[in-house]
Amino acid sequence: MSGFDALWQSMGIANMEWGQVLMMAVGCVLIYLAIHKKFEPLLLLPIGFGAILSNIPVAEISGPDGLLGMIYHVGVETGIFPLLIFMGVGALTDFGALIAMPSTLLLGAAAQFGIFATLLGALALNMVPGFDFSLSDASAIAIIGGADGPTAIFLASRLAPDLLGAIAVAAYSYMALVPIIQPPIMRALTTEKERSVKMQQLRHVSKLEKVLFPFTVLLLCILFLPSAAPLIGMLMFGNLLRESGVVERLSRAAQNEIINIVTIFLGLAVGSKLSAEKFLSIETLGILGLGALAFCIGTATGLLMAKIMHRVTGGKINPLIGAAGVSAVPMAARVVNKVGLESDHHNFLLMHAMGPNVAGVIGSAVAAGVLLAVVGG
Amino acid sequence: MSGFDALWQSMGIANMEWGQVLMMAVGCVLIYLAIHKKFEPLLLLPIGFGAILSNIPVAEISGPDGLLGMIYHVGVETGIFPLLIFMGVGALTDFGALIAMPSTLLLGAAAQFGIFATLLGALALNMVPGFDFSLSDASAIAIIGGADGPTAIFLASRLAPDLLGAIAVAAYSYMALVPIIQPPIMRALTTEKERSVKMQQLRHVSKLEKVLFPFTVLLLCILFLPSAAPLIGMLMFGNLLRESGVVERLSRAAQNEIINIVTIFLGLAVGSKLSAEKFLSIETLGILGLGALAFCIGTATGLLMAKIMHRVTGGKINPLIGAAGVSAVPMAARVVNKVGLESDHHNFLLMHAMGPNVAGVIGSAVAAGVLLAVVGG
Amino acid sequence: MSGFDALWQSMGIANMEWGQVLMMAVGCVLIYLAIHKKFEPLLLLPIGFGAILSNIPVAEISGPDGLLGMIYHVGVETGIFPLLIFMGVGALTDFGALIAMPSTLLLGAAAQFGIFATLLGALALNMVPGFDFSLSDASAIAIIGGADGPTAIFLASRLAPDLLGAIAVAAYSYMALVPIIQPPIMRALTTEKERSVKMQQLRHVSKLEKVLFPFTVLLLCILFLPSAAPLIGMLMFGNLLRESGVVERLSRAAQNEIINIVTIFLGLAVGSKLSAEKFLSIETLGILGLGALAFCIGTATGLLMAKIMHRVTGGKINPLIGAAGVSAVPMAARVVNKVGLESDHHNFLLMHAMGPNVAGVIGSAVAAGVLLAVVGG
Amino acid sequence: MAVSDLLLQGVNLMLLGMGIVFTFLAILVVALTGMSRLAASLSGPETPPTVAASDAETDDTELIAVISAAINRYRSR
Amino acid sequence: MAVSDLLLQGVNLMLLGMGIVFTFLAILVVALTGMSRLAASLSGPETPPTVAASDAETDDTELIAVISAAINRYRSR
Amino acid sequence: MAVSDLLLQGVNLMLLGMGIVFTFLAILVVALTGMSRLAASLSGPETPPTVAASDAETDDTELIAVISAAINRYRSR
Ligand code: NA
Ligand code: NA
Ligand code: NA
Repeated sequence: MSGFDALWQSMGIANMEWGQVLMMAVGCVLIYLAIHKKFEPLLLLPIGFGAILSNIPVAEISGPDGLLGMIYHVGVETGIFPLLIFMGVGALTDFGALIAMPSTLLLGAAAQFGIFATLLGALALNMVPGFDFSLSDASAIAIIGGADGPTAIFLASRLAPDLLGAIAVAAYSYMALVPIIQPPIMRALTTEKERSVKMQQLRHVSKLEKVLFPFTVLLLCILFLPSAAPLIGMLMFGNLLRESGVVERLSRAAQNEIINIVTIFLGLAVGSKLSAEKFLSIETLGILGLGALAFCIGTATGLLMAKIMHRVTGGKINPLIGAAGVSAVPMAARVVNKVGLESDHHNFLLMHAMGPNVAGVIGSAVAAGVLLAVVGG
Repeated sequence: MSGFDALWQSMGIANMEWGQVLMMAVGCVLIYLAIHKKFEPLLLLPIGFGAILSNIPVAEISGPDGLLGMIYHVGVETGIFPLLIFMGVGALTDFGALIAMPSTLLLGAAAQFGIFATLLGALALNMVPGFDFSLSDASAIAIIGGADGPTAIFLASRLAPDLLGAIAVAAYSYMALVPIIQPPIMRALTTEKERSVKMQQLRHVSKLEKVLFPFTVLLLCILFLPSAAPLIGMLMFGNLLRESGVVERLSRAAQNEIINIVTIFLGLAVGSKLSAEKFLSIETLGILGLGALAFCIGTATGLLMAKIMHRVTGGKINPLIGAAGVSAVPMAARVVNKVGLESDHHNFLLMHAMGPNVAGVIGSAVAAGVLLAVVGG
Repeated sequence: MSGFDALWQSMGIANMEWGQVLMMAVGCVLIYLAIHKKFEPLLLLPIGFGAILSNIPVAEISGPDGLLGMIYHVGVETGIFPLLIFMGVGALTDFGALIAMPSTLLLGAAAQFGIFATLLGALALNMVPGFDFSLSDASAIAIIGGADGPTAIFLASRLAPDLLGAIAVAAYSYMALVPIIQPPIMRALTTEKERSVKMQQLRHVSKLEKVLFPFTVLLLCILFLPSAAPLIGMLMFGNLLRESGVVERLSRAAQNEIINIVTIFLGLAVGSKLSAEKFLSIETLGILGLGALAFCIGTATGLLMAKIMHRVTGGKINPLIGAAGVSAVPMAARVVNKVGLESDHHNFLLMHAMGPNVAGVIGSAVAAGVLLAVVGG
Repeated sequence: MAVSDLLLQGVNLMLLGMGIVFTFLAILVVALTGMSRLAASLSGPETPPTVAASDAETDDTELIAVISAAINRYRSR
Repeated sequence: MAVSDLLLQGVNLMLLGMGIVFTFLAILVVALTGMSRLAASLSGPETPPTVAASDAETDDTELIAVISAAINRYRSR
Repeated sequence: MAVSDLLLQGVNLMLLGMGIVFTFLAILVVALTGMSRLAASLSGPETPPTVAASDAETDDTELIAVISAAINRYRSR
């Protein structure tokens, strides 16, 4: 009876390949980390589930006619999903701490050195047999050091779609690992005395400043780096929805409905890129290693710049806040606060760390713009 | 003056066909049932309105450039809408009762006999002149017996798009009619004594079990029936969003925003398939008759299986809960509860009926997978 | 080093054109009006920001692969976004005042004379050198007089996509200016005694009437003007979701999630049509002038019809409510109330003005249908 | 096309358009009046459902009143 | 295709289909039972998380109870 | 392309990239400082709107305080 035969041929166990089994295991690990360790669950849980679904034999869920394949095509290939997430991030972010203390932008800038050092590292890895990263690949990998998920996905979808799965997983994993990666570096590069520095309370920021802020950032972006305009434009649009005070409905939609819906779809779509042939390669190991490197270097250069500012300002800046420059909002700022409290139980650095923290978001979007302009042009 | 002439030619009364008038009347009846009789209003109201809109002469709203035509093309032809609904159903469903008493899955299995008996019935109808159902058509019709709207729409969109309108209308109508269709069958097939059986309280189900549940179901689906993976995968993804406890935002989005928005569009799109030439045919009558048959048979086989379990367990199972195996969540479980209360005013069977009820959802998704694998392959 | 050169070439200042700078300034003005003057901020803020984004040199955000270009293509070219907004407007609108006093429909009809007078005005402008409006262009411009944003965008996207940006900006700007444009005309055309007329309290409207209302309107639309069926159909569908009382979930989705999300995207997409070559032309000045004319004429003819009704009914109608016939819901009704209170501090006309106000929405949708049928056919 | 031709077309369209808009809405006046009568005759005394509906509304306003009152009481302490 | 052929196919499909549905769900019964045992052994005593969860639920019901009580009190004045 | 060539490109890109990131954000420091001054001069004393804004916030916190207090009172009975 041909029905039986067709059915057996249509079963998963008859078609399962080793790589698929392994990738499903990877998906399960991501979900485990998301649920049990609370590693960026909003993204890693859908990514992990997407990895499982897309590796089911026969079903072709990540194929061109499969659900995840179609979602990827519509939302990630076009760049729409990361941009909408950026709009939501803008609507959720209060840039007040940055406006009150614009000099913290320099910390956000310094921390982006993690990106460019990693770029060099990725290219140097080509000397190891088995690695063959182009300049595009290396740029997409480097952006992991930006510690900003949607930026990484946006850039990877443009410069190295094949590596997108590994890059997104690395970016979100290390963002979740910030509380483990950063403190040792912070303690190693700062003295107890530096860590105990109390900072002056931030000045009040007026509503008008908050409304003018998105325009100021966007203006510079337009003048000097239009390749970053989609990212920074949507970030600032979301922030204007928030700060304008006249479009409460739209601000809520950007902060909730849109970002939640898009997060589900973005996660599933990224997961659909976790196929065995793309992910189970030596290159993924390289990407994971480089990603860790990127975070460490970014943290270190952020701290070093903060130490310089500490000197220049005659000790007004607590160097710890430099570590928040990698972005990973708001995790990195919380880590700064926690490490600061270890040295002085009454020293709350959270608000001061929010400045470099959100500066890091702008910094990595700028870095992404540079990479797009030079490499993607 | 040509304007006048063009205008007259563009008027509805100048172009109205009988079939369109009748189909608009069908739409009005569906809306009447939805509003006045509360027949599955969430779907039947948009379906009915879609039927009216798509039968307006000249306007071509269900044409390739019309609103409903585009929505159908994007959301139903691709299968995306039913799958998103399934995700939402998963996020809304507590499978605790099933986990506490897995044996009720057998009731969900038995009730699917309604599907396959109807398949045979549809093929047998070909002996009546005027009917010409292919194996695909018969399979799509049979799934009405699954008593699960999105599954029916998903399968029909794949196997028999021409019959989709009639199948969806039949599926949702009979789901609404469950409180009328089922009780007589339940009373006929059970004795007063059986109906009075009190069941043991369900054991407590731990959070870990609820988290592992989606993976268990998905694993079996992957191994044995990957053709059901899109349906079961999205159902289990939604359920994991719910039970993981770490992605409250996404769970809410799946349970509210996404399912509500998609329901509006799905209903309108299904309604756009209610055209006179497709719907006003003898085949629709056949489909409606077969659908009723499917529900009756499914109810009966569910009850019979429950009677077997009643015997095997030495009377611990109240056979009424077998009727809930057809799914139609949560209506069928409520009917069980109500009929049970007729025999004993203190016998609340609702929770016990929820087990077979949600088992029926899985059961009909499995049946859909079989039909897709064998017929749609 | 070619990197530097490529980078300079990729900078905004190296590629900026005058027209783009001016259009960004226009965008800023729109945002200023939205935030500071509260001019229809829900639309004008996204439109203004869209104008800025789409005029950024190099970035091509409104190009076929840019975010705004894709949103425009999917949502505005197809007509989907305005229709979904109409569904939301229907779900947000209580037509009770109109049902209680159907004769106010005549006020909504009279006020549409603003549309057709403007049509003639636009054609007459062709006598001025530099203007070259086709009948399609003139029709799309004329609909500004309908004082209804989504209707204007829908019609313009069908009849004159090149003018869409200017038409949408004019429509929403004048809707925001209603409190400034209308009162002088209202005072000029009515006597103090007329303005002091107290109207009888509106009768109670039953739930059944509210449910039958959408069908009544849709029926006439089907019979006589199917070209208006998409607009009126979606408006009435939204209203039925609201009034049916059985689909609370869907009604909420139409009133909130869908309309909010679509408004953001619609605004950005409309803004993407504000390019220098299209907007910075003498034709835009003409459109702005004609739009103001349209509002004034519509207000005047609404008032005059109300004066006739005042006479015919023996003074029962306060002629002021005729001004609300232009729609611009609910702004125009509030203006009527305010001007009425100037003459008599205890005369609240708000509810009586809501009748002609919502009648104006139906009236302009009907006018749009006529224009589509005759011009767009 | 000459402007005069266009204007002629425009005048035609204006007459036609206003004619249709007026006719349409005038018929709608009649139709709505009929609809209201039909509704009244269908629901007969009809008070019960209405009362139920307004009951629900009262509840709503009452809830708001309760909350406002609670807040005011709290503040006035 | 002749109706009899179709019917034969249908019977085959019915047997196959019910067979698979039953087998699948029967295996699932076994799998779920195993899963529950696994869960029980993994979490050991496991009471604490459950308690926490039900705590949260209690809070929720309590909140509703508080609000209802507040409203009732207000009304009964 | 030889790895050494790639690395050379990489070094160039690194210098260029960090240069631009730093320059961009340094200009932004200046621009934001200027923007804040502009804002201060535009709004003059500027206290009134701020007060209004914080008023709204107070209301919000007050509401939460009211509700918490109500719940506490209810529980403590
Ligand atoms: Na960053
Ligand atoms: Na079922
Ligand atoms: Na109007």
